[in-house]
Amino acid sequence: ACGASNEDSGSDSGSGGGSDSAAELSGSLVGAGASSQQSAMEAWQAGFEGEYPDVQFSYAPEGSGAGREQFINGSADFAGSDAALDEEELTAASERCAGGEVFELPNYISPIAVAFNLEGVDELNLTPATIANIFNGTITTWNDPAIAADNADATLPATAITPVHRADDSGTTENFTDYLHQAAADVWTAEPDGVWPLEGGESAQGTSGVIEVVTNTVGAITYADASRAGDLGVANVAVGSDFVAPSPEAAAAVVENSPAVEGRGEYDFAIEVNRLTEGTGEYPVVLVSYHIGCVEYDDQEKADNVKAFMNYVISEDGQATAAENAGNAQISDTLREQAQGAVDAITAAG
Amino acid sequence: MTATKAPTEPPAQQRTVRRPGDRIFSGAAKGSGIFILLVLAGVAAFLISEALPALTAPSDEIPGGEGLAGYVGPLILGTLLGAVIALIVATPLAVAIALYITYYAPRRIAAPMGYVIDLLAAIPSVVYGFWGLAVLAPELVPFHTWLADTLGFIPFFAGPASTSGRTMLTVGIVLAVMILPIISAISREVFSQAPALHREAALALGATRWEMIKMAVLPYGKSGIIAGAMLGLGRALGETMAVAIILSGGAGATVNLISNSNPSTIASNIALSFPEATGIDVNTLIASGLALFLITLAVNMLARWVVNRRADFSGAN
Amino acid sequence: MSTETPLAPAGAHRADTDGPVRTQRRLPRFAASGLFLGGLVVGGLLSALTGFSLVLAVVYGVVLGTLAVYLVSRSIEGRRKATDRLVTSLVTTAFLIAMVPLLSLVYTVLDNGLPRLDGAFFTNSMYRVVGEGGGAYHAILGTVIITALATIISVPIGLLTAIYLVEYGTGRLKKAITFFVDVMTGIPSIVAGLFSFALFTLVFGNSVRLGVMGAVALSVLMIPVVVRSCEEVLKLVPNELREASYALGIPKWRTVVKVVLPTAIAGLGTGITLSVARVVGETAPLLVTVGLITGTNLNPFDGRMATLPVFAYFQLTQPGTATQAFIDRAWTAALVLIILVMALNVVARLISRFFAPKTGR
Amino acid sequence: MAKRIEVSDLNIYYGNFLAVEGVNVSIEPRSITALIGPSGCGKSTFLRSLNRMHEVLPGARVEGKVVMDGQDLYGADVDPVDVRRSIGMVFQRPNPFPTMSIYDNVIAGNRLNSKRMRKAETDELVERSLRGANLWNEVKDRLDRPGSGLSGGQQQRLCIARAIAVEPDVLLMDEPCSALDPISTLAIEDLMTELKERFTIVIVTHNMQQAARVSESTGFFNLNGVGQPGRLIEFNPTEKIFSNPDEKATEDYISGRFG
Amino acid sequence: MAKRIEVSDLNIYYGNFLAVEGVNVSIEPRSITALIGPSGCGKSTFLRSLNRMHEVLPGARVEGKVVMDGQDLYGADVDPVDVRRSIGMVFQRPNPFPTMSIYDNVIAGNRLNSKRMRKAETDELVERSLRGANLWNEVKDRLDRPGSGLSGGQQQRLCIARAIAVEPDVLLMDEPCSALDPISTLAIEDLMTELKERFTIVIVTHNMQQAARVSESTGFFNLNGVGQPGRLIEFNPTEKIFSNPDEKATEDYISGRFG
Ligand SMILES: Nc1ncnc2c1ncn2[C@@H]1O[C@H](COP(=O)(O)OP(=O)(O)OP(=O)(O)O)[C@@H](O)[C@H]1O
Ligand SMILES: Nc1ncnc2c1ncn2[C@@H]1O[C@H](COP(=O)(O)OP(=O)(O)OP(=O)(O)O)[C@@H](O)[C@H]1O
Ligand SMILES: [Mg+2]
Ligand SMILES: [Mg+2]
Ligand SMILES: O=P([O-])([O-])[O-]
Repeated sequence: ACGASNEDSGSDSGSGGGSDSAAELSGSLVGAGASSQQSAMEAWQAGFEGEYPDVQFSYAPEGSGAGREQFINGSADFAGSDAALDEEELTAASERCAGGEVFELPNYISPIAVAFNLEGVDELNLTPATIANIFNGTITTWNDPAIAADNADATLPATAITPVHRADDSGTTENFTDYLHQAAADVWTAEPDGVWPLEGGESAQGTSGVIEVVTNTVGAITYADASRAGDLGVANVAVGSDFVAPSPEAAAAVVENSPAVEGRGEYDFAIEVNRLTEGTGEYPVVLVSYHIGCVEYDDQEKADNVKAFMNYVISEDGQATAAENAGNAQISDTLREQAQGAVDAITAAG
Repeated sequence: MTATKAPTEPPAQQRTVRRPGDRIFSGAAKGSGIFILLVLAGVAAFLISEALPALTAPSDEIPGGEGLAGYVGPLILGTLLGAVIALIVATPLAVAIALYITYYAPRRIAAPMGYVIDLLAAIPSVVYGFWGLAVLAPELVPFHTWLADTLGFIPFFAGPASTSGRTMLTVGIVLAVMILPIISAISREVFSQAPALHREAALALGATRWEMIKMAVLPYGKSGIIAGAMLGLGRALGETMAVAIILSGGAGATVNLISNSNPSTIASNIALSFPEATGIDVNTLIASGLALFLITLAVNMLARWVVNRRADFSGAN
Repeated sequence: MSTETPLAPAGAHRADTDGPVRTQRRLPRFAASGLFLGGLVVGGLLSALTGFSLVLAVVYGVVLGTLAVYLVSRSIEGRRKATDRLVTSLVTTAFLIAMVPLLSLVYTVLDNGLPRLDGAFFTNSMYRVVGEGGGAYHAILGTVIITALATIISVPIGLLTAIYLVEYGTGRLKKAITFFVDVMTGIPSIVAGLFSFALFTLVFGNSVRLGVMGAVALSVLMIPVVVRSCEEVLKLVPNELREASYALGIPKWRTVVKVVLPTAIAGLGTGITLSVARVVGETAPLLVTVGLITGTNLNPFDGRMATLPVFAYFQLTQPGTATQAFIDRAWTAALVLIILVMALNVVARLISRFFAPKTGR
Repeated sequence: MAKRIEVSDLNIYYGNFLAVEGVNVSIEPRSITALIGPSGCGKSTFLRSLNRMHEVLPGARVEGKVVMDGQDLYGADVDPVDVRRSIGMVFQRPNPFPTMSIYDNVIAGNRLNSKRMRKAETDELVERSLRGANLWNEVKDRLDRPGSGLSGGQQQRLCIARAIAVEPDVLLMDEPCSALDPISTLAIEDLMTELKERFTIVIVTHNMQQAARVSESTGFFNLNGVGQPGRLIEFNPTEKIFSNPDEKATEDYISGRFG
Repeated sequence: MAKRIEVSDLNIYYGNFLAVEGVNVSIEPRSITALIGPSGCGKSTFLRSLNRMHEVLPGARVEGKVVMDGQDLYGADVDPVDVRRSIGMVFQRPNPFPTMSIYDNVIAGNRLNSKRMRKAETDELVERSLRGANLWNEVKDRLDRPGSGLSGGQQQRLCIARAIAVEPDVLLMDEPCSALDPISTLAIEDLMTELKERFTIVIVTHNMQQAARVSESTGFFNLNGVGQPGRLIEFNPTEKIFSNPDEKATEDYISGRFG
């Protein structure tokens, strides 16, 4: 009687899209972690709740670190994380999973755009070194020869460059600095880190924060999830001899061709993104966000719920809805097959 | 004359018979007070126990690699800068507003005016954050440039002026707006209670309205103003979301208020870093929270000292 | 003084003349406003010289206008009158200055919040909503429940403590409580949230996220505000009334309940409203204790809940590709939050008007 | 139910300041006792110690005995609330409860002690008390209006009505007429004369005519100098005080007769 | 520089309530004028209208003229602040500024007018005013203590000291002695007699002996009933009022002669 009007009707129509097993699932499913995949998660959640209306689903986008921690200490059933578990975490996670294995599925892939606000300029070609020099403050005006060299057609004003970075600890920053660290090693010496490694400069909270600042500040430039760049200008990044624009396809392509991390479990598909790729149509500034969970849960209900959710996430339907809402790249069939194996393996102990 | 007697004679109150109702009620009142102390002790215990690992950790394990002082120092500076700007801007404004509403505004519009100002307190800090980011900061960019050009010789305005306006100065102003209703509501309350007896005494001596206020209203309301300012300062020191959203922080210690590199504040830094923090990072953040706690303690001691200095002359009774 | 001097002719007085009521020169009725306007106009022109900007025009104008009034009044009416006019002008200006951010905020919130202020916003939750549509039904109820719970915890404790401080407190304990309540006002909201989180984790273990945790966190923030504002108000109740009551053979506790509290009720109402307003928009502590869900959960003792500030925060900071829909929802949530507090204010005001001391004089 | 009050060796303190010293006096039941003396000599302080209102002030305390009909009011087992209920008080400054109507002010003493009374009974009590205070005619049409809307004199009479409504044994009055006009004063004086048939009344007054007019006994307080404690210099039948006082100081004070 | 005050057709309102109606009177310079009458008849209200303190209350206003030495105090070009500076006032309830020391209370009014006064000058002024109010000896050792620490009577004398310190032309006193003991009252009455050599004094009093003792002229206010406006029934030399009043009402009021 006290429910929202959409919730009552939700459970009615929900059975329409669901399978026969839908009615069997109940209880709760708690996820926590990366905020980067929040938009996609919304779509997955909606779809999942449509199929399994009796499952109490929640996902707290409190950050990857928080997600991993909550997964490890048991307050979350699965984590969303922009980074794979490190060794230490892996041990702890395995303990949490009754000594069993952990799955890590790269289910959310999204290109990071280098976005800027410059009147009359919608597109720029930038090399990794130029990007690094802009963000470390070496290049201070837009008409700098280093930029002009790659952009013969553009009319570059003498406007000062205001580089804007994330103020919070973020997976986007980690992936972006990892890219700079690898692709522009001689200019960018700082280690990859979720916290912006340089002192000073303009900073803002969250993806929407940096976008907001750049939108309001002429001459500003930042890095952000490509789907959120909106009206801002977006740079093409040098890959080999080409300049590649950020696109879901280009992002998915680079992930598919990246090597797996060595020495992980059977269902642990942590990858090492190939930032130095020279492949055509591959965009190396990409963020990969994982879903992390146990292969074996203590509790049958949990196992069923996680399994059902992951099934939906990697399904074509799930990937398509997410892409529509979040603008991310859909996983390739290869990745899906890989993931399906893991999802099928999820069971309850005993 | 009583010096010899007083110690042997127990105070009258101790012999006093008290009825059950009184005992229960005063017990409940006292219990509540003690409960508050316990809560505070709980918070302090929580802060100290969680901060301890960071306090004892070697300095290269603390984020930034320069030790706890190196990490927390700039944050303390940022916190104080923002809060002090807020207090300096807000207190005179709030007192003026309270005076305007109680003694200047036409009576019919005074009450709605007070109400409208109270509304400012109702706006959640997230909204302040986005207003500050989207509306105020861009508006203040020219002001920043002007400050850098004309007052650049003062270290506070050394510049270079921020191009986005998301500076400590802007944060201070937003915080001022946030604490304005707190200070003005309490000031208003005490101003309006300034006894007519004393106001009329002043007027009858031929005081103008302002002189009447100086003689009979402000002294009476002083402790109220200070109480309000302290509440406001508490809020400004601890404000989290608005600062996190507006401030372009993360720089080291600088008193430059108008550049795009600003020290962060303790509270906003906790909010920004906590979700992704693990291990010693968490302890470090909580240690910074402990520092904030100690600052509040110091500020309050100072305020109390100021208020008590002339307690004999306070308006009460 | 012993000789009766004839009235000084108009304008011939000196500021320090002793004597009868001086028919001293006064500025005509509208002269002050006229001068001020004049200053505004000159200020506008001045700013036009340096490239017109509205802000500069107003700044120059106000400064010049105030100066004009002060100087003219000073030369004609004397120092004291001029000071009085100066203060009047300053106080009024301060008030108007304070209105600027208020209007800007209100305009911003209305401008951005009105588009989604529709029926669906109040009847729908975000359950299974992707992209556009949805509402904040769940968050509105969540905020109401958690804030009400925090109020139920804070007001009795805070009010009783204020009563203790004003009516009973003596010696060290009173000093300690007064002091530490002030300290408590400085607890940053995020720390309050973490404290509540740690407390419940201690009792219930790790995974717990409850509405009541948020209420406890908010109470930590709210109690000192309640204590301080109630204390100030109770102190203002004249001792005469307490004595009158004692002299009727009324026990102290009844005196407090039946005489002191009713006399102060208007102020208490304002104080409590202020304290509710102080916490109702808190985001950070709810973020770590209550979290956010898309569906409706009305039980603060079971699981996560949605609240308006957190809802607004996530809508603003984590929008999907249909960005505008998220931003609209966020601002509307903020607008609803403000409306909620306004409604609260109105209720408090009605209550206090109903109970307030009736002063016929 | 008038009561005799015996005061012996009473010292009254404000913190460490001895305000009144060594009072010994016996106040007769069914009589009016007047206390006179210069300002600051401790009349109010002494009066307030009789119903233990004194100890309401922080740090205030007394030494000595106040015995009413054999019971020491400051005894260990005596509740000050009960003392005050049977020894009522009217103050120098009128202090009606601002939150209450005139009607509620009058019955405050009864109602706040949560005595249940039928409507008719309270109506009757209110009318009787207000008539007693000579206020009935002025307020009978606005009993539901706030008491603070009255003029000073009216407010004081309201306070008197409120005090007599609880029907105490003893009534203490601290300059109750200093804010009253002659007609009201006369009414109050008549009322006192009427009330003393049943009650013991102690009144502080600066008005020596009033003391002479209404009281049977008069006490003269004085103090030697600022910072010195006040003392009861003389306590005698009013007639004697005003015609042939024992003490020189009393005579000096009275003979500057006016007021 | 005492001043003559001519009041013509003065109606005084509180909002829509006509409190005092149709007062016509001429108050002589260098004299003491007493106003008597029952409580609530508008004495205070009338008195407050003479120095425009009345209009301080919200909604309060007057109709008619109050002319002091040819100048209409309610004229369009007259600043009420100036009116109050030259027509001082002492209130019924003592109201020293609680945040100021005794010393500062006395010179509060003077501080307003002249920013700079030499220390010796103010010291002299403070002593003179406090002596005038018969308070000097009691407070001379604690001039730097808050005025609120004094007893009621002392506080009132402090207020009188404060009012006379600014040396106004006219002094309005609203029952200034109702909180004073006889010695202080005597001192104040003496002071008034002294001050009237230079000042015009108007005093509201319930004490008819006081009126008879100190005043040259007496005005009798009365009202027909509650809710009716008060009126000035009779204004005559004090001797005449107290021996052979023109009006029956005055005689009735006076003949209930007492204190
Ligand atoms: N609350 C108080 N704290 C400290 N001292 C006080 C207090 N009240 C009165 N006194 C002091 O006690 C002494 C007696 O005061 P009290 O008010 O009893 O005098 P009084 O005879 O009633 O004077 P008055 O006629 O002016 O009312 C005075 O010296 C006064 O200053
Ligand atoms: N502030 C006020 N608002 C409305 N009515 C008032 C106000 N003050 C006084 N009155 C009314 O005006 C009338 C005259 O009151 P005023 O105080 O002048 O009488 P008074 O003669 O001074 O009486 P008292 O001798 O008791 O002081 C009374 O009916 C009173 O109720
Ligand atoms: Mg007294
Ligand atoms: Mg009066
Ligand atoms: O997904 P983020 O960690 O970059 O917010």
